[in-house]
Amino acid sequence: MRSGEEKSGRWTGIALVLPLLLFLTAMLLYPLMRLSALALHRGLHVDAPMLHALRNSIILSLGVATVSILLCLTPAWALARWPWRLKVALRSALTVPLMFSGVIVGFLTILMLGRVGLIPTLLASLIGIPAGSGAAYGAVGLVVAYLYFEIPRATLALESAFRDIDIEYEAAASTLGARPWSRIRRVILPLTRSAIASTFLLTFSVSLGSYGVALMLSRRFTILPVEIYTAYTGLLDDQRASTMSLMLVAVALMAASLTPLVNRRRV
Amino acid sequence: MRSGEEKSGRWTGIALVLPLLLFLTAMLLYPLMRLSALALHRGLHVDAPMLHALRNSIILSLGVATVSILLCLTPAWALARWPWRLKVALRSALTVPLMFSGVIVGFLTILMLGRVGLIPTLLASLIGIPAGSGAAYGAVGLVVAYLYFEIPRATLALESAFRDIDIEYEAAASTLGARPWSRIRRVILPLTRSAIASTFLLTFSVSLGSYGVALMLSRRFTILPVEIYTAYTGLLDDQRASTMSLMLVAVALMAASLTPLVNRRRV
Amino acid sequence: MNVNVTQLSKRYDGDVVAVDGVDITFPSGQTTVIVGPSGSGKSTLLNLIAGLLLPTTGSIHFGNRDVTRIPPEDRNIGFVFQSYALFPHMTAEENVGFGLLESRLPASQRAEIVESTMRRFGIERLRRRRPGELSGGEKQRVALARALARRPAVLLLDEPLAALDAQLRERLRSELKSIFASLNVTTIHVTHDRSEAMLLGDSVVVMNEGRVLQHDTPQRIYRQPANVFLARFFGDANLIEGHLDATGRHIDTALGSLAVSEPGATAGPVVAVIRPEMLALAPSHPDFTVRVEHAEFLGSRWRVEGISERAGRIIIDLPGDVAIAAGESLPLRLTRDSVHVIAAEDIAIGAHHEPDLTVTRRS
Amino acid sequence: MNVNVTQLSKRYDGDVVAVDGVDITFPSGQTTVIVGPSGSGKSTLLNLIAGLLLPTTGSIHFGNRDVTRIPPEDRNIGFVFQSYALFPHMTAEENVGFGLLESRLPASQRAEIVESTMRRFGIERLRRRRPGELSGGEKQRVALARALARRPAVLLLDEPLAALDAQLRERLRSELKSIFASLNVTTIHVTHDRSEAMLLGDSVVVMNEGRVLQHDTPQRIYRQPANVFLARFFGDANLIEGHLDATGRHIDTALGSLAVSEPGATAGPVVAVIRPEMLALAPSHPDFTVRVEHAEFLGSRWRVEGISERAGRIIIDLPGDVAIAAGESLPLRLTRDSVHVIAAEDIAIGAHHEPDLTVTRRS
Repeated sequence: MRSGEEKSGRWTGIALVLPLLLFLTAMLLYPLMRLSALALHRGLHVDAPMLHALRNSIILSLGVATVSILLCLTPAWALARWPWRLKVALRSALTVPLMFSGVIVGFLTILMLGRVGLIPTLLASLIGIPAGSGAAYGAVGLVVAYLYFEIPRATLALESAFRDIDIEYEAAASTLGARPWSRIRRVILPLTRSAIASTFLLTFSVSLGSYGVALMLSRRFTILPVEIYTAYTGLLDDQRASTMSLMLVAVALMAASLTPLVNRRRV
Repeated sequence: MRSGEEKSGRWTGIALVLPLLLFLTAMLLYPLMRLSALALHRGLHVDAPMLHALRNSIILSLGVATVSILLCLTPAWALARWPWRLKVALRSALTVPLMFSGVIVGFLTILMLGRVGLIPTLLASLIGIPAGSGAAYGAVGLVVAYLYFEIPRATLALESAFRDIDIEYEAAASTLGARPWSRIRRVILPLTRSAIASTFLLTFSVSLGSYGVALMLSRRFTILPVEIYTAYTGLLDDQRASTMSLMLVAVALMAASLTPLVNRRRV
Repeated sequence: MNVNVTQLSKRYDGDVVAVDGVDITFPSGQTTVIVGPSGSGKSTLLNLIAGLLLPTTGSIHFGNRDVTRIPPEDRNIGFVFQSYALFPHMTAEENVGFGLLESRLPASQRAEIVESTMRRFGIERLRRRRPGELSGGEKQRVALARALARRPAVLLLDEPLAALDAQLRERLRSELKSIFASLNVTTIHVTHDRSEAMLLGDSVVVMNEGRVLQHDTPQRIYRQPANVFLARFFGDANLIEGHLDATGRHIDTALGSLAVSEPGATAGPVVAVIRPEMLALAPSHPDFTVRVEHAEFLGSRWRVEGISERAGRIIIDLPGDVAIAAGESLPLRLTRDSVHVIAAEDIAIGAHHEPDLTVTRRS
Repeated sequence: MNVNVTQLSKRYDGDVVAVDGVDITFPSGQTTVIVGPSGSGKSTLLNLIAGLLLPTTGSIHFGNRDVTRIPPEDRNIGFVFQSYALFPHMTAEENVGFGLLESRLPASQRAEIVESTMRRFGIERLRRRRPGELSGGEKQRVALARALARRPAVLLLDEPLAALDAQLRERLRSELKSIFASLNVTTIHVTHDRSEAMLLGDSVVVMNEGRVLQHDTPQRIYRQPANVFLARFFGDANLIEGHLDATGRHIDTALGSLAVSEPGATAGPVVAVIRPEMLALAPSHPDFTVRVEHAEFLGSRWRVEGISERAGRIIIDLPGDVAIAAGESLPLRLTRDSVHVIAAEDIAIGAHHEPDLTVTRRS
């Protein structure tokens, strides 16, 4: 802090940040209180379909997060370490799916897995039966659709974490006799552990909240955000919608509160 | 690149990135071709409501991006420059709205601006008429709802850009006689110009694609993603949905292609 | 214009005292070098003088003007940062001209000043280059030109040579020396490098732990260090314990009775400062003999570490054209008639101060 | 175990030749310092020897074993990085023990080796500390201990002192010297600092632009530099043009006729290398006189730049205890009976090589 304004600085700073604080209060605290009031005003009511949707949401998000991490670790590593020009193009291409609207992602998924989609058509011509037909509308379709935007997100996040690790650590390990697998296990993974965990939480949270895609696809696999939408717009049941919203907020907040924990362990 | 694997490295690297390339092909190229085929198979058909929705989408996104940048510049600057512990808490709080599901954001907006929302109720008790009642369901509601997740996003992106600027540039400018406004104009803004432009494009793209929130709110203000959803699920009109999807993809790709241009100018 | 700092202190959050009640007068038009180990408060002091930090207590005067609470932009200073902090979005020319933008000079006159300043530093060829396209030495010249283009009353430099490699540093050091000589600006230069301090300073301020230990000419600090810290900080020194006699003119040491160069201290235990170059080979009439432990060839000279039976470990500099090997016996004499002594009360200062060697001592 | 590199070249993409057909034998158990300006290819050469880079052509042998294509983990080396590259997620102890994990030693024996290595470097107190909690000097010791714990056949160091500040660097330099002396390991040390090279090397390899200019003892390189680049690189030198006579024993120069220390070169134009410390004050019988332009006090000595009417600019080192001022006239004599000369064909090498001063020359 070298700007000749140390003394007055703190108050100027607070004044500048004040709009942000007001925004957070108005948009975060007040509506959450209203939400709680709505959910509780005739006593908290939680039924089996709600819990079922909650369970589905968590399973789906955990699954998507796990699969994304597993699929993206090595490509991210390769992207971070090899000095190609191609890399820049690839990185730009990855940002494209992130920019697409959920409605388009849903649509693209249906084109892949829907009744006349690529995969069922291919399978039909290969093994004679239209296997997977309609898969777009169940859990499989959801996972594929979510991977559509989670894979680019996870790859970009992991790549930036890997890039932050000085390549000299690997060089040092190899001069100390460590073979490639041992370098990965003893040096690279420990150094990126917290980045991997953060990426997992990020992927999980995004999947948990997504509902635009699900709204187009999920007919057999109920998840919480879609149920909230249905409760509010279809059944006009405010209390039911509020209760499920609080459940979703609670899970999201839990995931959010894990993030700093994970980062603190970083050395 | 110091890992003793230079020669074989390139091919190993390509092999590792291959899954990513396949993913991009399968999920990006093929469905986009299908989309085009669907849109064109009975001849391209664009009507006035489509163009209206497109115009609305672009106006909304530009507006939201502009307002976000204007509102977030100073708080982001303050956050980046002042060394408080509070800052960390504030930064965490900002990530929370980003993690919420669109359906919850929509719900919270209704609680703020809806028929019995905070603002209309306040206005009613202050000036006697329930002004702004129902605002949640028009353009104003959409802007507020979008700001809900765009303000945190823009603040975090700008803050990280501001943090990357060495504070010594400001100190140098002040020892050279530049007063605060001159420092901002001649040093800070030129150095952050590309970061501001990137943030604008990011905010624009996210707003353009969002439809979960709009689906809950936008009854009087038609935007493209919602129209696509309606066309596909309500009217079961594939061609109409495909045509509008292509329009949306085109705008998103245009925004995406501007990003590297903006970044290249960075010194 | 003199620069005066009076009882200046800077206390950071958490009660770290970086600068602790410092009084210094920086003489008008001269170069004063502030030198000290890292953490001695020298950079903090410079930032206080620049106005980039505000002091906790004390005052700063430029001539008669109290600038203690004046922001940097109104102090009329030039500041050269260690990182140079050249604006990356501007060409070398625009950087040099930056300080003139706030002046009310017409553009043509500004361009003229930029042109002549750049010519003076031999960088007119770099006019259109951006900082990213400049080498370390070129950046340094542009930074100096930028700081001086607006003819500041005070020039402040914060380790401007530290970012360069050894050879370039030596060359630019001499260049800085002649630049300072040609300027008539009160210059304050901060460094951790003692040879840089001796070379560049008309006078040198030695700081440690936020305080000023000595402010004097380089020659005086080298020849008559005020305490053990200073004796060790400016070059190596053999510190020979002795006893000052009642006349204050002679000391008894393990190397015999030695004359004192500045008589008059109180009788009692003192320490004589014998620099390595004050000893020479004396095959015929040696004062004492050492056995060579290490001999390091430094080109122009040998740095020899020997053991004297009477006085313990002794460091000696000998000419580089002789042959010296570990184990041999060297007959030595003192080449001076008298030695500088450090009085009893100043021995303690710095006697046990060996930063970063705490570990070896503990083991 | 000798290390041999034969016709070793490294060409990067875009045809940058970093190392250009180098042949060196690094003698078993000795310390060889590779020194050169930045961009001379010295670090690339070290990385090639470590196996962190693969050569474009040529071969590397450790003893009789061809290791040219062997990965670093199978070369049995120890490498100390400039940044130290200590693993930030491990304690000092775990860092030191890292190289033993792949060995088949039982855990207890590994712990013993770690313990004794740490004790040897005086860092057993730091056992549980992480790299973030260590000072620069401590990190350097941990990095050395880590490299040496597995008893490598070859120890490679890449500017291990460059990241430290001047004082600490000097102290650790002497420490490294005694560590190298106590090891019986073939050691290759890379630096850009010529005094570090002279101090630490049993022999010194001077590189420039990817090639080896001279490989010799420090004394020989200082006293008998093979060309002008080397004469200037190792300390300052007055290069006096002269004409070698037919006997090959005397040269005619502007300072008179001088004897040649190694007779036998071909008659014709040569350059005599006269180091600043080879000149001394001679009030009674001066060989020549200079007028003082600059006089810089360096503590133990004065560095004087003078102008001789006959020979132009002359640099002289004089004792620090006299008083010298610009403008005065100094009577000087040469303190050696004979001088080293550089033959005609070697004058050109480096004669116009002044990195980073291109700008001043152009202007």
